[in-house]
This record gives sequence, structure tokens and C-alpha cells, in this order.
Amino acid sequence: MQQVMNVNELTVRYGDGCVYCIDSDKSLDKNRCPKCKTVWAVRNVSFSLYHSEVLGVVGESGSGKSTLMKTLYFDREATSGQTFLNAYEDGKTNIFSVSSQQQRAIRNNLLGMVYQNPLLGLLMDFSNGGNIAQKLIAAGHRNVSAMQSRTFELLEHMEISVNRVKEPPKNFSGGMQQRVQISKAIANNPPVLLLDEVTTGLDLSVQAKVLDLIRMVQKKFNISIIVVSHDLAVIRMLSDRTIVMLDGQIVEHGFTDQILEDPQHPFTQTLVHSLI
Amino acid sequence: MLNINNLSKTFTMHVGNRETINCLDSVSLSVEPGQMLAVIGPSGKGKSSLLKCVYGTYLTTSGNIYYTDKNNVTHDLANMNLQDMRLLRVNEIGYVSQFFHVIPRIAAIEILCEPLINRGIGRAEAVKRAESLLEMVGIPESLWNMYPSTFSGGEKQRLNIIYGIITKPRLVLLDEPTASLDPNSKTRVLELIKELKSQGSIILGVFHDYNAMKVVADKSYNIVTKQMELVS
Amino acid sequence: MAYVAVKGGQDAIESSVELLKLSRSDGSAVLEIDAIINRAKQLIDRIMCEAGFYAPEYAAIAFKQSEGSLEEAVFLMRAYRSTLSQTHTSLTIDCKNMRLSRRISSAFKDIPLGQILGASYDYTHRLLNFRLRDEDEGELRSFREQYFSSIGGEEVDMRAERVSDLLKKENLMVAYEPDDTEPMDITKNKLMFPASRSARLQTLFRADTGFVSGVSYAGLRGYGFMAHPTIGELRSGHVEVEIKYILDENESMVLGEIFFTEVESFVSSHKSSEQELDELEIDVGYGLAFGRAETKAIAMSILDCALNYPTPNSPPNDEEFVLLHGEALEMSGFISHLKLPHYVTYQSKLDNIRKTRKANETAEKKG
Amino acid sequence: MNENNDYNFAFLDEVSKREIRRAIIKAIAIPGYQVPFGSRELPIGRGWGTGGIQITLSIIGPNDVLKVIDQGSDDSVNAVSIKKFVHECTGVEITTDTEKADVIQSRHRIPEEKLTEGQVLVLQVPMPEPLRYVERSELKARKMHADSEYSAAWLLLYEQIMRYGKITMGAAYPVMVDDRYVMSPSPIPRYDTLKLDDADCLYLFGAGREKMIYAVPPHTRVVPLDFEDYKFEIEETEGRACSICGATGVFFDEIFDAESGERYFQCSDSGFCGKNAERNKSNATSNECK
Repeated sequence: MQQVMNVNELTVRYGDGCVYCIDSDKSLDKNRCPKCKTVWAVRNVSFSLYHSEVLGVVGESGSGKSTLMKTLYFDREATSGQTFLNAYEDGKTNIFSVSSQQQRAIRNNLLGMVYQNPLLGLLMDFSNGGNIAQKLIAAGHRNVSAMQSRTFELLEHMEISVNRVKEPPKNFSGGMQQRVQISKAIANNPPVLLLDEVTTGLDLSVQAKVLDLIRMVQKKFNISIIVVSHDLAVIRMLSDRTIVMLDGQIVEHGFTDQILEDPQHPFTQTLVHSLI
Repeated sequence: MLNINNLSKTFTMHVGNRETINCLDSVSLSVEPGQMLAVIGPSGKGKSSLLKCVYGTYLTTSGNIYYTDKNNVTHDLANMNLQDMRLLRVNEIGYVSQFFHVIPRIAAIEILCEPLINRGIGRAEAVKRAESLLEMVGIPESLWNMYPSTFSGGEKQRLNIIYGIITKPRLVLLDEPTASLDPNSKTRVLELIKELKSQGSIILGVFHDYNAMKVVADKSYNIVTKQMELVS
Repeated sequence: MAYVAVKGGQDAIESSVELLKLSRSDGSAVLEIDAIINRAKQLIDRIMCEAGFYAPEYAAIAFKQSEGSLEEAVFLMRAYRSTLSQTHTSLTIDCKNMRLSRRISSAFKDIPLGQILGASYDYTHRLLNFRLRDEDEGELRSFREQYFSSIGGEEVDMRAERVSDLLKKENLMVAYEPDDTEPMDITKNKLMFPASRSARLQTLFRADTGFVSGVSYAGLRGYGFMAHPTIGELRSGHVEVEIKYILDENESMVLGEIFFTEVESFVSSHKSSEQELDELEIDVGYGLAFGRAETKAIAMSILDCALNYPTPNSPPNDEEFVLLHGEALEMSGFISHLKLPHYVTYQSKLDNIRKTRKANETAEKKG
Repeated sequence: MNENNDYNFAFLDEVSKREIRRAIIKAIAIPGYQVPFGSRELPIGRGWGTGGIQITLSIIGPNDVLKVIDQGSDDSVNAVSIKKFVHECTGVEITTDTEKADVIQSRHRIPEEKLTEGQVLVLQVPMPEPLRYVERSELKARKMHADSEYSAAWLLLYEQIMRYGKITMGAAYPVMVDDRYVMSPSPIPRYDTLKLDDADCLYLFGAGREKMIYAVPPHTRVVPLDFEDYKFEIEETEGRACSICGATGVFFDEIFDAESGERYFQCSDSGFCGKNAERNKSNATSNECK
């Protein structure tokens, strides 16, 4: 299977760390160093993402899963570690080591992100069409008609009426805003799509619709997805493989069916047993 | 061929009663292509666990599961990297689980097409094959475009079986394939299994129903206190 | 020809300036500088505070020149200030050594040295005193003499530790490392973000009193993440301003005293991290103003603290919002610039409106 | 000469002027980049051209000739006020003739007569940040400039096209400078925007309230933002002629006659218009003589 992304010993910490907590084997008080109070939001996380695969990341709030996603999308700065994207310089260059201009380019062309909070992903006062077009513009498109037809196409995929293209997302419900975000995220056919708690807080029926659309998009475009959720039902429906995070670290990793049916780590067992 | 060697499976429970459950203890058996091996025995004795260990849904505690793929490469399914295992799952292994976990809000025909499309088979071809199988197991055409969540128990079970074998997998894992089927459907399903055998598939099945098993199995084992005993 | 009439030209401007002088000469009495400095202290202090320029006499002139317009007086002071070169930098003034005139704490019933009420309008009823219409200067003088003889000639020199110093000893306060980095000078540099604390405090010190009070009031009412702060300490009094002695760096010389009001407000906080709440601590907001501008100083301390907790969609916690919009000159300047002619920009706008109308009409005809 | 002896030459103290000149030099070195500077308070209101005035005060020498215009006019109230102020604190010669001026300070217009090498046009800028309407945070906007992330600038135009079928940006039309920075040319009409490209003169932009200085040095590539299928357009001048000097193809003020209610046009650049009218008159007279 072809690898599209490789994350190697990624660490995001708030604080300088100390002799004690720099050693990744030393245990922390949750994700905080008991000695120097440094917060290790993400600690030595490594994994790979493969072509047309959906990788689930599950964990409770504060486990570092959202920080992980935001770091991969350059919203947060990685303290150490590397990430390689096959689509960027044949996966030979650590994307955290390149200039912020390059990182913008990577973000605009090779990554898509859907945030839990649509305020982070959309300009609420601009039109839906404009929001989607911004991603196209950022990737260098300068032909309005071409961008408009691409926008219509994307809205159709997301089952949003093209009549609403001029409306701003602030007029939309939460589920609709997520659909606009997804359209925007996949506008440039990125090889990797990042989904951060996209259905959290939505009504069940709305949640189902959004998940179906994500599944459809994934199948249609063979896109590789990392999906972060605290909800095992979402993970079960979408992901092939799953990573379990606890206090900034990966505690378990396997096929989603294995994680659900034969969880090994005490935390994963608790999580699975809490599934309604 | 499939060669299971000294397979043991232990569950360590960290929650609830916190006990260690010893489920399978040094199980060894082997199945040749074109052969079907059946495991029988009362429920709760680890029959399904054996299949799940082979499919990778359960992590093997010790022992090996050797499988030789179509390129004549032998893998140890008990100790295998996930990506290679994923490829095998897509391309060579068919698993009919006991309880069908339907993918919500997707029509039956679409569910059936998916594994074929994943293997690179064209959509038209996939639909044709799905339709012929649906017809064969006697699911009325009016249901083909419905969500399986609306199906009856027997219909779901038949869909489950054809979903597991639609790709004509080289290694077939069947967990109670004939349970809750009416006699007519049961016969059709047993026909399907025979067909797979004739195509050279390696079949490992778990049965509750001794009579059904006898029709298709070449070898059968009885599961007794975590171990296997050859019946015939 | 109404549209071109805005082109007033030199003559019109001169007439306008003359009318200003006319307006300033209404009535029959001259405003004495000495009277403004001594009898309109609070006003002078406010002008100096918002101008960031301690010069009571100039402030009085500015006040007089601008017919009492605060906005104009601050403007005059600022404009003059920017022509002066900076020859010295004072040593850090420390309100800990303040010669206290007033000092209260709402956090504690009693504090070492006690609560000193000092001169304050807080305890008066705001009844208009019509006797001031014809005030007798002699009466005022004898009141002063009587007062000073009753306290034995001169005011008592009262100095005290800060209330926060007591809490610090108990480790109840958020521990901030002493920061000796050279403060940024907002009169010489553009304020950039994230702003340093020195830039933040300087900006708030000079900010418009109404703006600072209004935004912090919004925060208190719930537009923002801010628990109800408690005034740990409000102290007013004289503080010495010193510079290094030119001939000997180790010596300093006193230039004089400035009357300040300093406020420390206490706010409960948790350590900012991704963790859930753990220990509660006391965080401090700092406020300072010339003179007895207590509301301004308290409001400033609230905003100082609020800016430690950035919160989305909450203006009082947004440093760009708070620090960029309270600058007296900038706000009045930008608002008043709207009075300038804008017909070129407007022409461009009209052109667009006409073109889109035309395009729509053609489209309709075609359709 | 300096007529107000209470103040330094050009009002500001020498240290401040030097600081501002440093910012100007940096701005020239990085065309289109907004250089933050410690904007000084002036006796003129923030928002009334203090950025431009600070630049003018910092670069002007006793022998320079200054022209100040506001909306194209030499007699507009604020132009007169600024001229008066600079003259009082420097004593420099003031002109209304574009060709004679060394330094021209302007608000919202670039003169009609082509500026030449050695001339400096100082433009007053109310809102220097072209990204402000999309990103209100200054910190984020500056990061976007650093990363050349300008999708927001184009998005503004895209939205207008979606809504109105054309780009409706009026004055202050954003431009790409030297293929690197997106810049607001100050609220000059679109008609003037093209004059920034490959000019012989130096353009300096000063935003006093927002404390930014930026520049377009001579012969710099300046291109208005647009799309392949929706091009930048200037304002309509066709079929219009100045009612005073008869000029065509220039930028006009639109005027309504208070009595007749009739609409007619006048050159927006009053200095140019005066000169042109004078020239026409003398031509007419010389023709008469013949």
C-alpha cells in the first residue's frame, strides 16, 4: 500500500520541559510534567497514513488529538519531530522544516481541513461560494468561471443547492456549515483530508448525513483521511485503522474492528465499554 | 494453504471483573485449498474467536497462523503488518461474521458492490455480479435498493454471506453461515459454499448446525475445553 | 455650484480661525492659568494622562486655548510633546514608596496602616452646591489655615507595603518572574502584536478614559471572560521621579514629585493550560493614572488582567481591539476626517454603481 | 525661512525625522511592504494626512518646492491647511504647478501631468492594510503578507463578481507590487492606479494613524489584482470633457449646477486644469493675431 503521509516522533509541548520530562518514558501527571509543569500536548507520536485509507484517532478531550490535527495543518507549531507528505517533494522533506510560505502552499494545495468549529474554517460574512473559491484562489486559480463551475460541482457533491451559493455560511445550520467546510477542504483534490471532530455537537440525523457525505467523498475520490473523534461510533463507521490517544501519547493502534472487539490497553477497554 | 500452529488466545480484562480469560489453548489445524474445515461445539467456547484471530479482529496471544497467498508467499497472519494484512483482507480473505454489521444508510446492492470496486472491478461488472448473487440466495428484487437495516433476520444473514464471498476470496471464514435460515435458503447457501470449494478456496467454518455442516465439511473439529478434537 | 464650495481656500480658513478666537473671547473674565492648575486639578491630570505628558502649566494653556475641549487639549499637548527631544529616562518609579494620600482595599477589612480614605467624592452626596456661585476667596484661605493648624502644620508622611506583597509571601498570587527587559516606547515605535506588557500598560495609561471605562464595564457585565475583580488595593499619593546623576551613574537626583493613583485588582484564575481547572490562584491587573483618576485606573487594571485571557469574540479580552481603539487622537482624528471632501473616491463608487446598473439593464433587455 | 521660531525646522526634532527616513529607506528597499514606524503626533489630526505630512517633513529640505493637493485640488481646505503648516515650519516654496514641484503631497489623486525622475509623490493613506476587510487581526494579516498568502485579497474581488457580476472595488484598488506584496495604493481612483506601474518618480505612502510607511520606487512593476476573465477596469471618461479647459480623457469631478440642476464635468486636477485653460487661451489669442 502506498504511503501518503508519515508522522515521526511528533511532539508539541507548552513549556520548556526539564531533565525529567524530556525522557519520553517518564510518566506525567496527565499530560503535564509533575516537576516543571510543562504540558506535553502531543508526545512522540508516530504513524503513517496510506493511500485511500481512513485513519481514526480516538481519545478523550485533552488527549492531544485535536492538537495533533492542528499541528499537521500548521495551525500550531510542532516542538519537534517530522512529518513527510508523499505529495511534497516525494516525501523526502520534513514539512515542519520548510518556510512558512512553503507551509502555506502545502496547506493550500495538499491538505484539506474541516474544523469542529466552523468559525475557524469559514469566513462567516462571505458567501459560501466565496469561501470555497478562496481555497481555489489560494492554489493559484484565477479564472472566475472555472472556479464557479468547480464550486457548483462541489456544492452538488455535498448536496447543497447551488441557489445558496451567494448566501453566507452564518445563515446555515451547523450541519450545513460542515458541508461547506468539506467542500472547501476538498476543493483542490488534496491527497490528505483532516477531519477534526466534524460531527460533534450536531443532531444525530444531521450527524448521519455529514458522515454519509464524508464516506461518499472518500470512496469517490480515494482520498486519504485522518478523522479525529471522541465518538467511537464515528470511528467505527469511517475508519479502517484506529489510533488511540491518551494524555498526548498513542497507547494503542490497530484495525478498527480489532480496537473495538479486542482492545488491549486499559484506557481503550474503558472507552469501548462506555460505548452505548 | 492455511496452517494454524499452537494458537492461543487470552483476554486480559482491565475493567469490570479484571480477570484473565483463557479462550483458545494451543490450537493447531490446517486446511488445504478446495477443502472446508468445520469447527462445531456449543456457543461460548471460542469457535468465533478462532476465526477472529485468523481475520485479525483478535490479536493472537501466541502461536502462528500461516497462510500462503495467491502469489505463493506465506504470511504469518498472527504477526503481520497492518498494511499487508489490509491488502489480504481486501484481495484474498472473505469473512462472514456472525452478526452482520450493516453500513447504515447504504442500499444492499451498493454494499455488495463495494468490495468488488475496492478490488478494482468496474461498476457495471460489480452490479451484475451482485445482482446474480442476490437472485441466487433469493432476496427479492424489490429489496435490492433498500437499506439492509429494514431487512428481516434471514434476509440480512443471506446478504451477509454473499457480501463475504462476493469477491470469490481465496480464504473464506464463515461464522455460523446457516444460522437463522429457512431450509430453502440454507440449501442455496450450502450450494454457494460448495461452489467456492470447487474454485479452490480454503474454507474455515464455524457451525452450530451439525447437519448443515456435514453437507459441506471435509474435516470437522469439536471444540473441547479450549482445544480442538478431530471429529472426522 | 454647491459641490465645489468645499474648496474653501486660504481666505475661508483664515476666517474660520478668526471665528474660533471670537468664540474664545465670549464673556468678560480671563481664565487664569494658576486657577486652572489648582482649581481644575482633575481635569489637568486627565489631560496630562491622556497626553502622556506631565506638564501642568502647558496642560492649563492647552485647556484655555481649546475652550475647555478635552480632546483638543490632549491633542495640543501631544503635538507639542512630539517636538521635544528626549534627553533623559527616569529611573523606574515605584509606587511602593508612595507618600500616601489615600489607600483603600476592598479585598480586606483591615490592612496594615488601615484604610486611608483621603480626599474622595465617593462619600459625598452629589448635590449641586449653589453657594459656589459666589465663592469667597477669603473664606477658603481661612479654611486652609485652620485645617493645617489642626493637624499640626503639615501632612503626615504615610508609606506602606502593597497588599499584594502580603499575598505574595503566602504564595497565593500567580508568580510572575521579574521582567527587566527594556520597556518598549510606544511614542517611538508602532505597537505590534502580540504586544509586550510594557506596551500594553503604556497604551492603556494614555488611552481615552471613556473608552477604557466603557470596555472594562462591558467586560464586567459579561461581554468577555472576566470574573468579578476585587480591588486589592487602590493607592493615591506622591511619588518621586528620579534620574541618574549625570556625573555619577551610581547616584540619582530627584526631579520632583508626581501625584499618581495606582490600582491592583485581584482576579481568580487557573493556570492557563489545556488541562481542566486545577488550582485556583490570584491574578493581578495593574492600573495607573496621573492624579486622582480612580475610575480610569481601576478600568485599566481590569483590562490589563482581561488581556491575559484571550477569548474569541470577546472584545474586552482581545488585545488588538482594546489597544488599537482607545487612542484619543486616533479615534477623534479618524472620525473627524470624515468631514474632509471625499468626492474622488465617491466618484469612483458612483462609476461602479452606474456600470452595474447598466449591465443589469442590458442583461434584462437581452433576457 | 522658518517663520515660527518656537519649533525646529520641519516641526519634528531631528532624531524623529531620521527615524522616519530610515523607515522610508526600508520601504523603498522592499517595494510594497508596510514598514511600521513610530508615528509622531502633529498639530494636525490623525486621519487628516499625518502620515503623508510626517514623510514630507522628514524628506523636505529648505530648497525644495512643495505642492499639496487634496482630491486633486490645490485649494481644498485640507491642502491649504497642510501647505500652510509645512510652509510655516520650513519656509519652503509652495507651488500649484506639478512640473515645478520636488515634493508633491496628495490625498486620493495622482496628478494628470506625468511625474518625472527626481520627483516624489507622497500619498496620504487612511487604511494601509489591503487585507483588513477579510482579516481584522493585524497580527494575522502581517503573517499573511509574510507568507504571500493573498487569497483573501482576491476573494474580496471574487465576492463582488459573484454578487454584482463585476469587480465593484472603487478607489484604493489593491495592487501587486513587484510580484511580492499586495498593497493598497491609498484611495486613488482606479484611473490613477495604472500610473504606479513603471513610473519615473518615487511614490511614498504614509499612514499616520495606522503607523505604516510604504513605497513604490521608480520603475517597479505594479499590477492591479484581477482575474483572467474579469479584468481590471478604469472609470468611464468617454464622452466627457472639462467644462473649464476642455480636456478629455482625464479624471473628472462631476458637478451639478445648483440653479439649472444640470450635470457637467471638470478636471479633478485643478493645477492641470488651470494650466491647460491658460494654454488654450494663449493659443486662441495667438491664433487671433494670425
